[in-house]
Amino acid sequence: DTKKDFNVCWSIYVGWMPWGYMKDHGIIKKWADKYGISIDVTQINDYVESINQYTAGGFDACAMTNMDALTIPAAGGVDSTALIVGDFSNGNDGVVLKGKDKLTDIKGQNVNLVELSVSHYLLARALETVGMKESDVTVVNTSDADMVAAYSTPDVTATVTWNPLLSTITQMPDSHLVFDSSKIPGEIIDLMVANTQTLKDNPDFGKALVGAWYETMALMSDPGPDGQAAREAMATASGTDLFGFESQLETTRMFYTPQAALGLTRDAELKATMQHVAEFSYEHGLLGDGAPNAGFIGVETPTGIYGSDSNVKLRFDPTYMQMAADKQL
Amino acid sequence: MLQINNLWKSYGDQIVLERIHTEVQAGDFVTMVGASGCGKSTFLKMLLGTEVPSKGQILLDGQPLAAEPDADRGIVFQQYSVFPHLSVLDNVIIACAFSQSPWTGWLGRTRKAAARQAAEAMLDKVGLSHALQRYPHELSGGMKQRLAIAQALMLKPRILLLDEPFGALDPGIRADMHELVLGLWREHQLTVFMVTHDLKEAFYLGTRLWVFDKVRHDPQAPHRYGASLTYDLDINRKRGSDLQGAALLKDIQARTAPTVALAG
Amino acid sequence: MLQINNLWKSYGDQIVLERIHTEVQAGDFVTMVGASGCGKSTFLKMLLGTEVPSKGQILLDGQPLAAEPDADRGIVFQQYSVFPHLSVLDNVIIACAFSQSPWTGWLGRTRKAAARQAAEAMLDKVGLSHALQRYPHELSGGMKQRLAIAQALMLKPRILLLDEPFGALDPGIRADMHELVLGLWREHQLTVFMVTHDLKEAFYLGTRLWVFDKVRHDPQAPHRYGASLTYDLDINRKRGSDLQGAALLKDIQARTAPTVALAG
Amino acid sequence: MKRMINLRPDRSWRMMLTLLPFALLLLVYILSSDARLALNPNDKLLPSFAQFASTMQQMVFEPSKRTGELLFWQDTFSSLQRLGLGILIAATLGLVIGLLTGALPLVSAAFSPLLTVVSLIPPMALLPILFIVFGLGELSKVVLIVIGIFPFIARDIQKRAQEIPAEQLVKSQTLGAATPAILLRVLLPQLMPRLIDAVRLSLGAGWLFLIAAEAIASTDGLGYRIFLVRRYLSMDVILPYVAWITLLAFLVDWLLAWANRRLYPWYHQGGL
Amino acid sequence: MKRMINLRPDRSWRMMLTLLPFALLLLVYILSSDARLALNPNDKLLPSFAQFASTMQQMVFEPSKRTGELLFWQDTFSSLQRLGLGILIAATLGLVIGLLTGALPLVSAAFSPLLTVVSLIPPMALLPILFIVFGLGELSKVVLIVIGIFPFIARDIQKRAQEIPAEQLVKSQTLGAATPAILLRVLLPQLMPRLIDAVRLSLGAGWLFLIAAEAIASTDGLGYRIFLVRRYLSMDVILPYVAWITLLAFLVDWLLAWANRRLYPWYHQGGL
Ligand SMILES: Nc1ncnc2c1ncn2[C@@H]1O[C@H](COP(=O)(O)OP(=O)(O)OP(=O)(O)O)[C@@H](O)[C@H]1O
Ligand SMILES: Nc1ncnc2c1ncn2[C@@H]1O[C@H](COP(=O)(O)OP(=O)(O)OP(=O)(O)O)[C@@H](O)[C@H]1O
Ligand SMILES: [Mg+2]
Ligand SMILES: [Mg+2]
Repeated sequence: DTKKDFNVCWSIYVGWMPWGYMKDHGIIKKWADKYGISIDVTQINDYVESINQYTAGGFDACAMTNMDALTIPAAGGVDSTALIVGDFSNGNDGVVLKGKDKLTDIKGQNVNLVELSVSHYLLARALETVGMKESDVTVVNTSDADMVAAYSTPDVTATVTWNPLLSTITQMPDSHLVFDSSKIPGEIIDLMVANTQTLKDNPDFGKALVGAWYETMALMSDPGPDGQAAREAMATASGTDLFGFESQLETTRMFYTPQAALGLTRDAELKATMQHVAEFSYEHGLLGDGAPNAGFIGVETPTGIYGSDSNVKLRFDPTYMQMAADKQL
Repeated sequence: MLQINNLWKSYGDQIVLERIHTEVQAGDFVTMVGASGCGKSTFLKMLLGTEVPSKGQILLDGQPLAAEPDADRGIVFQQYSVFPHLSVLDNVIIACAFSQSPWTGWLGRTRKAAARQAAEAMLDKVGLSHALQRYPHELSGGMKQRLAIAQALMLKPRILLLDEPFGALDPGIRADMHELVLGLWREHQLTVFMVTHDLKEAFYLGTRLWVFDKVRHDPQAPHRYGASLTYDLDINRKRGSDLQGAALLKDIQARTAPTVALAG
Repeated sequence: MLQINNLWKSYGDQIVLERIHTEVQAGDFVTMVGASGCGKSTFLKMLLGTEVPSKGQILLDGQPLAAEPDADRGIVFQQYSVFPHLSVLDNVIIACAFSQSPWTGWLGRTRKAAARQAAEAMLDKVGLSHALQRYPHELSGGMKQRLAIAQALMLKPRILLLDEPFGALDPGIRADMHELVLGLWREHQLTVFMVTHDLKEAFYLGTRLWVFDKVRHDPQAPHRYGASLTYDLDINRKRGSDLQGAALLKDIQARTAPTVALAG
Repeated sequence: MKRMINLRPDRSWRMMLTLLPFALLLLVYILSSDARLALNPNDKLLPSFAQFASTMQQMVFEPSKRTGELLFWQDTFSSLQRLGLGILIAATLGLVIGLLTGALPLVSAAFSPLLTVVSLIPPMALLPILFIVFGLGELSKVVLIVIGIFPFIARDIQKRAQEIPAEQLVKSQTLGAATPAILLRVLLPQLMPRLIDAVRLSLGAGWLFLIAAEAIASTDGLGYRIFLVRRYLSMDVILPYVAWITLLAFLVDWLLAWANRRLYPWYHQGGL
Repeated sequence: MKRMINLRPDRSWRMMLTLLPFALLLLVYILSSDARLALNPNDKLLPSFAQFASTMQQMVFEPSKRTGELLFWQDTFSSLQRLGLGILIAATLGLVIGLLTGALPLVSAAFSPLLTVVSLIPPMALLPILFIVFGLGELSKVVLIVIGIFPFIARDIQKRAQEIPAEQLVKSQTLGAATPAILLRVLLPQLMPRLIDAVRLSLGAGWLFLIAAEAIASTDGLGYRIFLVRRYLSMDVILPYVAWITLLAFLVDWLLAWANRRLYPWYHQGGL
């Protein structure tokens, strides 16, 4: 059924700061007005809570990573569409050891990270590269809000986290970044995910979001004073300054143009990435008790479906980004 | 006016009162004495309607007594009788307010003014007109009891129940209160029931003196039998002068000791 | 034994007691009466050491009195005198424990056994030997006061201070307590100071009766002047028989009314 | 020498003794901070007082570039508004429920056990459901505070209502009052000062829930700011904010105590 | 017809009335859950009772694949251990501080104001400093509980100590006791039942801080599990866990109340 009023939520993270900027500077309103709808953009500080709210039906779209999109809404039976592929982490997530500088030194240590998050996934992928398994370390669940403070205690010797926590931590004495997401490029993807049914019934909603996003992207990538002002606003909103924000941007592969985003979406690698993610999630019981195998939940990509095609719950849909590329919005 | 037929009261298997038969005429001043715990307060509570007889009846003008307190029966307790959050004047005005609008307790302007006048008159009578704006915590024990009496008399209840109203007062003040109560009793032609531990007081104030005591005893199971009315004396209003024989008095004292004794 | 020289006590600019001169011999039984708020308790507190005189001195055997309570001076209050968390027996044993090991209050086995015997003997004297294991909340008011007295007498203090010890008791029980206190006073040759509101009691018990009252008055500023000792009567031990003239008694009553009166 | 238990400091001694531990704490802080900063001048955990001053100077006096607001005052205002609203609602709800369950045996039979169970549920654990039901706007923050503290207030008021001597209820009935009049004119006014006491006792929890709520969904507020800068370990913001919260909590508590004494003198001077 | 205020339900009515609101809540839950599951059979927010049963069956009876433990019991055990230790320490600390500040004017002058200020600081906001001082292990969780509740207990005990009639202290001195003996033999034993009451009042906060502590850094515990599975909205774990926590809280409270009545009969039957 069609409707006029939509709710979108996001949480503070370098790749999603444009959503706050769009709201503050009326860009989202401009695009919503253009399609005769209204879109309310809400900032939620607790990332997991924002996804839970989306999954429970409180929001029509929400910013999240590919892994969380699979394990929370999709596994919860909410058919979701990755409307915008915003960026992937290219060093924004990393494994840090205190006093040691090789990844293999992690063996036998306690590793503090947000359990079952992309950090956990990154750790699993990192251990794979040196032939270790998760059972070689002990994972200690640590809330992201307390990660920096926790790391500054002698108890914590290894951690996996993301920016801006990561850069704060690596600046501390004797800290070594031994693995980061740039070694698995394109696997940790930041998305704007929308409810598939809502999107199908209200294509204008998708068009307005995508239109607003790429207008902001153009502004953000502008090297001139306008772009700098925009980036500075985003920096303060995330609690840092322009310098800090730009150093975070350096480790983020932003897709400033729809063409770039379409490149990743249409690459056959995406399907392989989602397979990795699904297998990791299955091993950790994130797909639910009822899941008989990693492919229980189907993931549709432009190059084919991974897993069960009768239970597709997560779709990478390039349609709207293509419209932006074609300047049809 | 009041008729009490074969009244019993027990809590669980403890029998407190048994086989009480009596009648009370309008205008009687009944004083009640008895050992501590023998059931005097319980008897008052049944008259008041906060306790229900286990057996038997209390009839008021031939009708069973209402099973909850109402404006027919006023009460003054030994303590806690007044509202601590209201000034002396408001403590009395609220009596009018409750009786005139039972649901909200609010009075309009005019009715409030009338109530205020009536309250001031009553407080004058009990000698509190100099303390209208004080709160109960600023009053002495005797003043508090006078206030409680003023409150209770505001509605001119047919029956006034007093449960050791002067037990907490100094002897001097107690004497003043005796005169006050006797005066009001005469003026408003009340029927009064008063519990006291002071036999002298009981003789001095009452027109009838009731003594509660156990007639039957079972040393193995003291709770098997309850107290009953063992004496019901008509007291000559020329008080004190002709007490009914020293022997009787001694007898009563012995039975109710150690809690009742001629003060001093 | 005790010498009191020009004693004054004031709180802020309120003068409570002024110009008190007197001497007390060992073995005196001093009863003290006076209007409420005139400073009787304050005087006791200075004897006890919990309040300090503003001017003047109290000398015990020629030495200034210790400025805090000690085992020389026992006290019985109107209320709160006993320890609610200890049984009757332990309430008395602890008196020995405190006096024998002031720092920890613990006794070894042998000393404890001795203390227990002494405590039982004392409790027998005050008539509590049937209630050794009960807690204070299981005692009546009279029993509690007897316990408090037993506690205070355990250490044989030279001076015993009693602040309205029987104010909360029924008249019958009060009479028993009088006999008890007089007995103990004679036996242990105590020096007793006792505050009471009951003149008859004061005459009956005391060898000396002190009346506290203001000699000077300033109606504009009642706090300007404090009370002093207005009467210091030697009372013939053949009590009651030869009260010192009805006129004097009336005078005392008038001055101290309404809070002091011959009970009844 | 008097017994320790009898020693009372006079006015100036008391002042000295009061300030002593605060001065000591301050000293310990300064020493630790200096030691850490000597090792690592960029250390963020224990900033120097100069750093506090310059950071707070910015937040208190300079409009934010992003919103043009004075952040510190904006945060304070938002938080106090939420806390005030939450406490007001919790107090009202607690008073009504406490009064009814305390005074009416029928209502008590139906709702007291439920109230006991509700008071034992840790509200934090039910956050997702709370947010789904009440949304993520201002409402849900206020609701978290309300849910966090109203059961405590309601149970306290219930107990207090039951403590009011039954004699007063009987007396009211002998004066002709019906149930509503007794509730409104006898019980309610006597429960008001007790309500203020209950609110004072629950203020600490109120602040806790406020901070928790602001950490989850909010764009301003004292708790939000602390949450936001926590990821950069900006103790130069966190510590002054904590001190400010403590001061505010102290002031609110003091104000309530003062109002209670002023409004209900009969309650404090011995009650009955 | 009697006044509402005088109506008392008899035994069976009371039972009915007590169960009624619980039954209603259950019904509302079942209906909402059914409605959501009809729309989306994979919905996780309000699982059916069958789902609860199968999930809890697994956690209670089947060893976890990863650690080989019975997760539910492991969580319960760890949490109770932390809570117990935290409360024990907080109670001891609160008792000592409350006793000393309550009984000795000198100590009170020095530490009461500090205690007031400490009790107003929201502990969550100071986590970073706590970590530095106490590390991240079990200790810091216990410390968070202690810091969260001991000021409340200490202030309560302080007030209670001051409420003990001065007459008892004077009496002890006339019996020859020095300060330590008065503290140990007169005040301390009388404060014990009051301490249990204070602990009961602070248990709710204790659970709150326990859950918060376990959310920060932990590998087991009831709070840990709730926060972990919140990541994928497993209400089929969260809701039974919340119910279990509520039940445990109820049991602990009841046990303390019972012990208090048994151990200190003189305290309950009117005290002095
Ligand atoms: N609600 C009750 N439940 C059980 N027993 C009760 C109840 N109320 C009173 N009793 C018992 O009934 C007996 C009579 O009590 P009541 O208060 O009437 O005595 P009383 O004559 O007024 O004594 P006192 O002179 O001490 O006031 C006592 O043994 C008391 O324990
Ligand atoms: N600590 C205090 N601070 C200020 N004033 C006090 C203090 N203690 C007593 N007073 C005042 O001193 C006066 C005497 O009090 P005190 O208690 O000695 O009287 P009292 O003779 O024992 O009276 P009562 O017969 O009522 O016991 C009173 O006016 C009282 O208000
Ligand atoms: Mg009675
Ligand atoms: Mg006195």
